[in-house]
Amino acid sequence: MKTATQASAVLAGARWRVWEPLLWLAALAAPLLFPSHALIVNEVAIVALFAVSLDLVLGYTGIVSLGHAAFFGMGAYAAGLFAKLVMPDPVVGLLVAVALSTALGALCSLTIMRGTDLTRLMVTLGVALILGEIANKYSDFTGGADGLQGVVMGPVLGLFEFDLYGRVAAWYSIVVLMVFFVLSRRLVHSPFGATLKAIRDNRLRAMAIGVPVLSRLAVIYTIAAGVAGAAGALLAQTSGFVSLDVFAFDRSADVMLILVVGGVGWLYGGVAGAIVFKLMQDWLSSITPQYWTFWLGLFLVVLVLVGRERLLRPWTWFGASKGGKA
Amino acid sequence: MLTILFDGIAYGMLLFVLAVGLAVTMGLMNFINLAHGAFAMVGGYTTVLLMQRLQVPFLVCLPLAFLVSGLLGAVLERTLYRPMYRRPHLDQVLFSIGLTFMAVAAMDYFMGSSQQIIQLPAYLKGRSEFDTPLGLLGMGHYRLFIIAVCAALTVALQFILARTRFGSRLRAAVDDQRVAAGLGINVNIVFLSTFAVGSGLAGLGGALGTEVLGLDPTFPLKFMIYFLIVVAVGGTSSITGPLLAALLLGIADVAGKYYVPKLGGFIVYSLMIAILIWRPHGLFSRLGGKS
Amino acid sequence: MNTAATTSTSQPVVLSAQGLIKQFGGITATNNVTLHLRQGARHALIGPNGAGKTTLINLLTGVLEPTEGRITLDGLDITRLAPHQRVRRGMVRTFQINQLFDSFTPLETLATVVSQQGGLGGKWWQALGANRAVMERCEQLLEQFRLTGVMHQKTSVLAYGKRRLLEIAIALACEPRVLLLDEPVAGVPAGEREELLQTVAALPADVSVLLIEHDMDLVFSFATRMTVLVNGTVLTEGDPDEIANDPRVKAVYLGHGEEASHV
Amino acid sequence: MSDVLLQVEKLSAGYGEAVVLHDVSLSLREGQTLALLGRNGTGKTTLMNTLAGATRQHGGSIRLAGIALHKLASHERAAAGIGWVPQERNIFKSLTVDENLTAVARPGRGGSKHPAWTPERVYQMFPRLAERKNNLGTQLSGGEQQMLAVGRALVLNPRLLLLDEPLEGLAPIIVEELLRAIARITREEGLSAIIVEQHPQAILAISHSAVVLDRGTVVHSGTAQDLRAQPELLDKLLGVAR
Amino acid sequence: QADTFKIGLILPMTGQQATTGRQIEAAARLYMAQNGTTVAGKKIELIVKDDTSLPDVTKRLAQELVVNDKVNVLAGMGITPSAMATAPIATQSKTPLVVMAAATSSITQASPYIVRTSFTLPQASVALADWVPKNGIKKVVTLVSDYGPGLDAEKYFKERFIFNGGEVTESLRVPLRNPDFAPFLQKVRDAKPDALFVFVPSGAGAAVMKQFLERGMDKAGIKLIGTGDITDDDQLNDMGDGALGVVTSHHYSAAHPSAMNKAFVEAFEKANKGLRPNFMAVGGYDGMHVIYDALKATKGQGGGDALLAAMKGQLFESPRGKIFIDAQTRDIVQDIYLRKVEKKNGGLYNVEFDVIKDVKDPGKNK
Ligand SMILES: Nc1ncnc2c1ncn2[C@@H]1O[C@H](COP(=O)(O)OP(=O)(O)OP(=O)(O)O)[C@@H](O)[C@H]1O
Ligand SMILES: Nc1ncnc2c1ncn2[C@@H]1O[C@H](COP(=O)(O)OP(=O)(O)OP(=O)(O)O)[C@@H](O)[C@H]1O
Ligand SMILES: [Mg+2]
Ligand SMILES: [Mg+2]
Repeated sequence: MKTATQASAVLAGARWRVWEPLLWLAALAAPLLFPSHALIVNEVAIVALFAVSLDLVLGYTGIVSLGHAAFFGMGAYAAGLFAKLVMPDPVVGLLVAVALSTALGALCSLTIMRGTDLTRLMVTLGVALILGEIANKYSDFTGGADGLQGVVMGPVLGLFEFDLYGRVAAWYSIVVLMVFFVLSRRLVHSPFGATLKAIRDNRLRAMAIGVPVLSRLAVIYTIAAGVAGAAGALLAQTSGFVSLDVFAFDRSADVMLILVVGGVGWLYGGVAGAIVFKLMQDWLSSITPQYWTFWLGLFLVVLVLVGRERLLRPWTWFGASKGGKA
Repeated sequence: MLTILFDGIAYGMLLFVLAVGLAVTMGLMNFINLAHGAFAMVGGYTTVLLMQRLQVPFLVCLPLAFLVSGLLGAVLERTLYRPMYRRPHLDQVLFSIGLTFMAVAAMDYFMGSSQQIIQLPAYLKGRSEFDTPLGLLGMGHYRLFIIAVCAALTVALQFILARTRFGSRLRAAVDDQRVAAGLGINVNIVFLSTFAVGSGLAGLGGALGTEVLGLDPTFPLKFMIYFLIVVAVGGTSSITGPLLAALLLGIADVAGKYYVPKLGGFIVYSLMIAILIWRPHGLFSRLGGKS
Repeated sequence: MNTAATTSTSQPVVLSAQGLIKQFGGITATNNVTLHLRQGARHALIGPNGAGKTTLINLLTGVLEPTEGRITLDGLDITRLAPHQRVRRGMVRTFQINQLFDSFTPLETLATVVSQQGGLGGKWWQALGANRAVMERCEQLLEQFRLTGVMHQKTSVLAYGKRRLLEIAIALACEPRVLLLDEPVAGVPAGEREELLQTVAALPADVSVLLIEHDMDLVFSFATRMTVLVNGTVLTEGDPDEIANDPRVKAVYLGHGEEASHV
Repeated sequence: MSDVLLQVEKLSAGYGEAVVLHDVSLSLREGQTLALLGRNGTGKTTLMNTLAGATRQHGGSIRLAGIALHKLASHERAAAGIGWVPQERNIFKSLTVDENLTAVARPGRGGSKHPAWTPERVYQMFPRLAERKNNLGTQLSGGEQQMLAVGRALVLNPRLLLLDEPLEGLAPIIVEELLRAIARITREEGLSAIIVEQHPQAILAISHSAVVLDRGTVVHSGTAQDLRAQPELLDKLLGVAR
Repeated sequence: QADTFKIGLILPMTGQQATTGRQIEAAARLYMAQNGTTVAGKKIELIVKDDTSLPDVTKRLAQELVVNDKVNVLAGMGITPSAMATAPIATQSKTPLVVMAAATSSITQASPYIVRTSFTLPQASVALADWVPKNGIKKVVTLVSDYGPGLDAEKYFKERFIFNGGEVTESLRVPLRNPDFAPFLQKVRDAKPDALFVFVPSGAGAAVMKQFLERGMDKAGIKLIGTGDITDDDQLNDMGDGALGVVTSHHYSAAHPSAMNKAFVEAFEKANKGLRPNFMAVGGYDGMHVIYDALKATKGQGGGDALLAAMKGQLFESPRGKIFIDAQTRDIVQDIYLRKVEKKNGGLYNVEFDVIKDVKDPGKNK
């Protein structure tokens, strides 16, 4: 009896830690505290949401995707076109974008059932590239390579107009990020989430305890697609512009880097990665607009060589480095 | 149309030379080295510098490009790559992308960001045309040269991997370093030489490709997708797989663009997806092995 | 040790394989195998190395698809059923080589299995540890397999013996009606083997067990019925005494008997 | 007639910082077999791995026919004459059975009167493997993997075989055959062997000497016959049941 | 704060468009070095940002420059989508946006605050379409990169060429990222036109040129013509003698025979390790000129609207010749030259041999 309660306490990793609400409060306060950086806050929030979505498939389920931009792009174009052609309300547009990218995710989930990491990587990549080509071809509709123009957004909830400072945009994105984060958090700590991790760790065994592996893969891929679509929609709505590069390989690759920098299989990993990566990129490129990629690359290399944990704990740099190898 | 077929083959073979080193490191060493293109770029720039600054003949530049990239690969293997072998794949991705970023920026710093152009010797420049029963066949001499180099390479690699024990010793070392060493395989040497050869091949590919694909500091990023496609479609367990995959992609790309230019990139990507869904382990992977 | 209800041929057949054939390329690993597992059976499957025992289990559980033949569970044809659906119908197995969730703790592992078993696997809005019944069942399993002490350690760092116990605990957590054990005690220290099998023997009498094992002491103390597989085909079937004295079995498998009980 | 082949003195070794073996000494003559016994987790595997160079050695010396083995890297020890069968078999999973053998094979040493071990000879000993020549390592049954692991050590043409629980997972009849084969090889071809086993009776019968480990140190060392004749001592040394 | 005048220059400084950014930045800095950094009592400050050619980043950077750095003028814009994405910011914040590179015709319509100092593709291609039929070329195949500027080039060349009695037998579009031009060129070869009209982003131009020669198309009697992008001054020297004789139309050549240009080229090469300025550089150089003049005209007092008003209608001498900012369209009006690649002082240059005066952007006539 006692162990049972004790055990459930441990498994209730779902319970919120003290620092978490504080963190989110801080996030919400950020646009006020650093009014001049609201725009980068907005961008970080969008990328963080995108990374959280990738974490659901990559970190929690072990599906390697290099084409996550497919859903991001789908969400972006859906939101952009919806605002342009139907109505300018952001929240409705967001919902429509999420719905459409979820549908796309459901369709694409058929392609990831078979194969190795490498093949999945390529199939997902191919899907994103093909969508990009389609958007390019239907340029009457999407604006093609020049981008989709004339996206004018209405005020959020009919109350808050997007301002030039990007404050409303930042709040809007943070709130959306928070909503999806909380939902994802529930999901990964649930029995459902546990079976996903089980699939990631050992597919054969997961099957042998009765987990319907393929349908689980399809479901989580579809959900993640919806979340990625939300991130794309946020980008389209807060920038009032969509261009073909939302589907680009670089975007899929960047979000993967961001997630891995922050740490996979940990929802805050995506958020942390987005903050670190974006701020570092912004900072470096303002110092040396030409050669910042060098320093960013150096950062990645050092991060891997030293180790994520150890980089954050400088006091372990000396001394413990001996006896590593067996 | 024979000319189109010929062009496709040459293009495919060029892709193969560029990607085969990756097939070796990724397929045989199980190491995801996205910095592969950076070694190719080094080979390309080596050629450009040698030709432009020192007037070294093109044919001499090729082996030198191989050597320089291979040497660089060896040095990096000893210093940076070795601890990475046992890391998770995602860390390898991060690490090698980081290296690529550094290489791109560094190359930009030293060589400038514009396209580099080399002048081929006259004997590689021309083009011969033949009237065949199936129509006119025009063969660019340089493309012919690429095909010859690639064929020679394939035969050599195939020989090394199939006829010598090196291939199986390498795979043994990848499967289980500790036990392989305990059974007398010098794991360090095996890895070092494989990595160096893989990088060298990339360098050779870069040198060969400068003429056709162009060369600028973004080369490693621009062509990363192509390398990955070749390796993924071809499977990573043999040399012939990537070769056939590269040929298929080369021909499909060239022919697709010739006959249905409107469809642009669709052909290659759709073909890739179709193949991978049909044969998820790549076209020509070893049988069996459920994973 | 034959405490389990003796199964007579009067018991209904739960799991049966009819004319199973499995070919790998040119190799026929399973060649026309017909096998009936009766309710409450303590049935052992023995045979030389490479006879096709593991392959047979893989076929029964759906990890491999048979080239030919039929499998029925409770009279229902399950030949083409996905592995997880067979588990839902009560057929559970262990693996010859441990198959564990390395990043989980034993507690998490069992909680996941028990939730999945209890039909909660698709629930995403409540936490894994929130269900009381699930947690109590976990606690009970942990104690039964003496894993309570290590329940918060990551599986990947557990000692081999503990990992083996967890492997079997997982199978039992699935509440099997039919349990297929593939060399469950391999790698378990000699002294602890019997104890482990006792947990299995103590399962409810209506649970049917198929055991693969090369340790003849254990097999003979456990099984009430035995099938001998050789080169993918059934050589013979019978009760332990018949098998032990069958000269053909001695010739291809048991040897001269000295080794059968090297104590 | 037979010289000391292996001389281990005050060997201590372990993993990382942890020291598992303390001051282990033993010696073995050419053409003889040593049974290495001990309860679970007492360091038997660690000792074998240390001889093969796969652990971290902290002190002591290992000499094989006069060669200072402890100074050699792991891969050089195979050349010096060690043939290792690791406890978990560790078949190279992406190589076929045949490649598993050819990848590591070494020519027989000169001067030996007996035919060298080649993949063909291994196939004669385990016909089962010959039938599965082109299977990948992962496509073997558990027992077949065990046979391959033994064969793979033999084609190194070693002077000293290290067999770590070679009988686990093998059918009783193969166990018998393998034990006979080991006895024959050591007797006729002058190979030496160290065998770790859970069932002491089985190997004491074919061994010349025996060493019992407990908590990383040698607690008994003598002839196999003596130990076999004293079941009570065996019980005391190995504890529980056996 | 009050006595600095800030120019936010957003350019692709890394990635595939990096050369564009480098040329423009170098030119802008050269202009400042030559003309001093204090104008009308204000100290000019140039803030360079890298947008990596991602329009959403361009837009964010522009927004940040406007709200944080309080820049007086936005400038740069390497590619069309970047300019398009930034246009609303210019409008909303009433900040003039000087487009120095992006060349799709419609850009200036995206915001009333946009002023362009580069060129438009219709300008260059229409000029060529006028010249070509007069020189014995009747049948042409067009080959353009499949994106905004490419489509502009194709459309305006074709229209005018057909109007002038020519015939466009085929119009090919190649993907923007296209490593091998072989199949397209082979198609051209099979079509046997009198000339091939090409527009590809500079950089890819060299590849087209080489493969054109490799395929022996010059020997088969096909002429290569195009906008100046394919014989970009930046790379012309490396292209080798095969480029000799190629005819292009463009608004700028480093070999433009004017005293001002000579001085410009010399100074530019000196400041940049021998790098030859190309048409991007001149766009940046003139962009700075426009900004400087507007600042002078408003005496450092006016806000965005005043600056904009002062930019409209400017007429001045640029290294490329006389240029004029059309007050109505805010687009550049300039001479378009017909040039032929020739060897001069040991290097290859686009040598101008004909000129069409005062070309307005034909895209605005509709
Ligand atoms: N994927 C595969 N491809 C080819 N052959 C295979 C494959 N899997 C198993 N085999 C072969 O099928 C035969 C039966 O193997 P199985 O694992 O069923 O034997 P087993 O009876 O369990 O033996 P053991 O007692 O040694 O575990 C073996 O000879 C093996 O080599
Ligand atoms: N890789 C390792 N890292 C750290 N400690 C280890 C490692 N492998 C084994 N040990 C520890 O070393 C000690 C001796 O283990 P070893 O495997 O040598 O025992 P053994 O006698 O072979 O046991 P068994 O009969 O179970 O095979 C044990 O306490 C074990 O926990
Ligand atoms: Mg088996
Ligand atoms: Mg052991």
